[in-house]
Amino acid sequence: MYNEKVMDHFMNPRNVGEIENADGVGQVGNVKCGDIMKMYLKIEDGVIVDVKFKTFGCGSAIATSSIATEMIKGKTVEEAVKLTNKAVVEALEGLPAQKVHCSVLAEQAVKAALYDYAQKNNITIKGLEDFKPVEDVHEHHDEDDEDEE
Amino acid sequence: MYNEKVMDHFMNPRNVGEIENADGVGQVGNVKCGDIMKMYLKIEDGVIVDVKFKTFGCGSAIATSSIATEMIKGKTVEEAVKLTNKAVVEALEGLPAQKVHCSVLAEQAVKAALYDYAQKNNITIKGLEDFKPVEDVHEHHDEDDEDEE
Amino acid sequence: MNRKVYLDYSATTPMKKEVLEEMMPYFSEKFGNASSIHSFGREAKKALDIARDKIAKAIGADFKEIFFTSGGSEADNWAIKGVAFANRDKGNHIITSKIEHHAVLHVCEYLEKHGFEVTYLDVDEYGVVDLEQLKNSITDKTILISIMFVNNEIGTIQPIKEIAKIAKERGVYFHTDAVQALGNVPIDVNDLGVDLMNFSAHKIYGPKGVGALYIRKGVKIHPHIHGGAQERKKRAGTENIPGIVGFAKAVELAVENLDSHIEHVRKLRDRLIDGVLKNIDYVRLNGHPENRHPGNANFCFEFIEGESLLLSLDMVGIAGSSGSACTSGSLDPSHVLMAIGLSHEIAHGSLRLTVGDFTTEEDIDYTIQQLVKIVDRLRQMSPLYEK
Amino acid sequence: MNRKVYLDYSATTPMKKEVLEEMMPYFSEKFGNASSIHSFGREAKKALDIARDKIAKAIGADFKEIFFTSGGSEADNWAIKGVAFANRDKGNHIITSKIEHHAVLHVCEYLEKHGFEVTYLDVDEYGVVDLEQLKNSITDKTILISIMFVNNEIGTIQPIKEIAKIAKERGVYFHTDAVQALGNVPIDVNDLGVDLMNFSAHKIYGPKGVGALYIRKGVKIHPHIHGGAQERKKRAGTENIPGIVGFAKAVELAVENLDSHIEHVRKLRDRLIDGVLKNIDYVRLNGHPENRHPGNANFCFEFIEGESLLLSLDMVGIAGSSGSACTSGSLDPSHVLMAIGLSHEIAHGSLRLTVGDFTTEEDIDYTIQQLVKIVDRLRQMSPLYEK
Ligand SMILES: Cc1ncc(COP(=O)(O)O)c(C=O)c1O
Ligand SMILES: Cc1ncc(COP(=O)(O)O)c(C=O)c1O
Ligand code: FES
Ligand code: FES
Repeated sequence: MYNEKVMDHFMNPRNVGEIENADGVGQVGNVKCGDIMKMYLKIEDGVIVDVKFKTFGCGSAIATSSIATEMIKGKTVEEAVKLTNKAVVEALEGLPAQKVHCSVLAEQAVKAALYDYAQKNNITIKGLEDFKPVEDVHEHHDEDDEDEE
Repeated sequence: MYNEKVMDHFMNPRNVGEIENADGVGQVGNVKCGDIMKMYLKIEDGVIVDVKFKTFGCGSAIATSSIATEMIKGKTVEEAVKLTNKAVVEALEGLPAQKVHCSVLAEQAVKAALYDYAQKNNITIKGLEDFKPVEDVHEHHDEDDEDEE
Repeated sequence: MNRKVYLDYSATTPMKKEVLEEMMPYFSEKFGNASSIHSFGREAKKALDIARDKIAKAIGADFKEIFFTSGGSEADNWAIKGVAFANRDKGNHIITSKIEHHAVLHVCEYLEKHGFEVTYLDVDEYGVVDLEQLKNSITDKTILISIMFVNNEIGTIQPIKEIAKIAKERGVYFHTDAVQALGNVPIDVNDLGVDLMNFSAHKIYGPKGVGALYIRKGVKIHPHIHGGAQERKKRAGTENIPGIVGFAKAVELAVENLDSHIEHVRKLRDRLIDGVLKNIDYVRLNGHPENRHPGNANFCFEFIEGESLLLSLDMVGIAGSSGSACTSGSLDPSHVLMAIGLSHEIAHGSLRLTVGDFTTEEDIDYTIQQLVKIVDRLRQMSPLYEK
Repeated sequence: MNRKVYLDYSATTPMKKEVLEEMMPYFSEKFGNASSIHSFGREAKKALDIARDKIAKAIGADFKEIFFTSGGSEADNWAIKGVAFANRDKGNHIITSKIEHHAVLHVCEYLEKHGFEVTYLDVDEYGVVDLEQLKNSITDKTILISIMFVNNEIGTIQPIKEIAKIAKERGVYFHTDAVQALGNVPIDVNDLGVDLMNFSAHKIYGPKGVGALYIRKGVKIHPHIHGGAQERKKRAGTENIPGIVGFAKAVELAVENLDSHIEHVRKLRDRLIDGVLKNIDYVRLNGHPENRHPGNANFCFEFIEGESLLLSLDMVGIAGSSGSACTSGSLDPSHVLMAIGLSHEIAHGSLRLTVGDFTTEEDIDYTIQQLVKIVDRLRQMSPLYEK
């Protein structure tokens, strides 16, 4: 179901944990849907010097959180905000079709944390002007549903 | 499907053939249904001294004709007219449910031949006063048909 | 009597050794449920995917267009009921032929009781459907045409490509029952242009209880069994992995060996037909003289009745059939033989002998020799026969 | 990591050696079509009759009341659609429960789109249906009650006998899905008083792709697959003889060994439950404390999510399930856990471990030990967990 890279990030997730007094904290997803991702950023001079996450969710949610932290660590805020779920999926060398949405959660978590950082520091980050995390990223139906009866 | 006795009468039918100048000839069944039984009787002093048959039909039709000839040979006309399909089935030690009607054909063939004898000799045989052979003995539906839809 | 000659390959076939070998690991070792996410489940899912892919490739279809069923009959039911009910808003008219398998005909009769109208096309003396009648039967209420590829009794092959063309021109779905075609004629769903096509594994040396329905992408059809998400939510039920794996292997073998199989059975079948026609009087070969299933021979022997013929053959170890296996419960003569215009009395004397991969020349010669004797014996007993 | 521990016996089971042995002759030697009248066919028919008889006897039914299908899902579909449409003139109301298998629920939803009304009964915190609500739901339009015998997720056993009594008093047909019950609880159709009951072979160490529907004599039901005359004209299709023979053997073994099986799995299952509850915090056992499937354990681990738990278990060779196998394609939490009143977040952390005949004590101890580690690890990662 998942490829080796995904399983590696799932079994050995990078950057799990919390950052005390983080400069930006973002949480997305909701318990009802069975996934919550929480992202902590330490930002110095516009550069993400540290990042940690905690995730309640499926294997893909954990793997995408893990790789997303790796992808933004050391990057500038401007670079990090450009992280797309597509890039996350590519970095993981693919996800099953019904699990692609989990990568959206990771993208959203990063953005939410950056937005929190922007709010706290009273700045605006290009691309995050009117950020609002999506509540439920799941498509609760699949491709074939429409022709079911 | 058929028991040994039936198979024996089917494979080695007794009294197959025709009787020239028979005293009574009866034919029942019809080609449409796939069975015709023709029975020839030689009767002397009210006793069936010889009997032959020809049958176009299923295995059970052939076996019942065969055993029916055995059962009436040497019998008086009065005894022969009492031959029932039930007796034929019993003599054969049973027939599959959907094949019981074939024995009716055998009974009818005997009766038809006796009736012909009576007609030719201007006599009436008790039990055959208003004989009329059934045209089609098959039930073309089975027990479960009614609750099909 | 010890000799056994099986000449009923159109009723069912023995499973090939290679098929069983392919299935064996999936009974007790790789036994997982293909819907489970653990390693046992993934192993099963992988086998399922590979099987589906093999079958898709074998008929030129896409992986997603193959749906597994429990056999040919279920697939016929699904194709016809599924399309009928899903397209009820577009019309209520279905066209089929008089010589379809009962799994098609009885579904059509069922639909007639549920507001559908069905046209049963005539066939000519060889069992070929009348394309003009087909064209003239299509109305703006017609939603489905269902015509079988190869007839199971008389072996006649229908002009599927032409029918598909007519259906397409008129915007009508076209289903063909290819249960007897698979492994006996080349099949490519795109070349043929069909929308739905069904198969059964046990007719091609595969396992009983497995079949498939090809559904062209975009065809509007209702799911058949509601429940779990199997078969893209269209046909619920834990997948029969060993059966499906065996089916795929059987299809693979059938496609790989198509030419040699056809050559083998046709040669023996022709030897049988020649031998019978040469040595027995008052016999008729039913079905198309050329355009027919390579292993199928269907005769009518005048003056005798089918069951007694079959029984007699069985007594000398020869397994044949009168019409299709499924109708042997019935006492009516074959609807196919009636449709090609035979009289009742002749139709009653029918015998189908179907040759397969394990048939030998000796089997054929033995059969001819026995048939000559048996037919004569039964005719001697028949009140209809006058020498 | 080489150790493999299969704890998903409710999803499917490996076939037992004895079952395969029983099936083997029917693949390539005794391969006839049971509808054929020749010796090959009669041999198949005989095997079919014996199998039907064994299964009938095992549940106290009559030979003629057993109908073979391709599995549990097909039988559920047939039972419910077949009775619904055949009794449409008497009423259009069906009663079922909120915790049925999808093969029942999705059929009911389908029927709702076709003019039927369905009442979905609530269950209590243990998953037991509310008999008062059942009684109050019956109207003069009610034609069918369908309540499962043993739940596939949480293992709860329903008061089938009482439900049957209520149904009978009110003149309503009663169907029970006994797929998880067969082989795990004693079953006698007359003692229970049910009208329809269905089974699946692959849940009891038999082959996949075979099941049966018990239909009490006199029950009005439509045929399910139209076509040949098989299964008393109610379910067409060449019979899967090897599968059916294997199914019968599996049933025979299940009934013969019922007590020892129950004892074996219950002991191990209880060891598992005890171990988990003793060694892990914030865990909940779902389902009825006593009245449950002897091999079923269903837990909710707070603060973690089911799929990551399953994956982690899989990485150490342990096969479990979150809810039923068929729903693993879906991302919604189990409808059964929602019905017993769990909140979404707790329902998401569910794990079903089902013990079977081949499970050992070592398997259980290994599983407990691994679970402790995995749950801790996932909780350390969870934003919801505060030590
Ligand atoms: C309670 C219940 N009903 C029905 C089914 C469906 O059975 P099958 O997989 O044989 O279609 C299952 C198992 O999947 C089940 O657990
Ligand atoms: C043309 C045709 N269609 C359908 C079927 C039914 O297939 P199955 O026996 O697999 O249900 C058969 C064989 O019985 C057949 O010959
Ligand atoms: S994040 Fe919801 S399923 Fe993966
Ligand atoms: S006489 Fe008609 S079937 Fe036997």
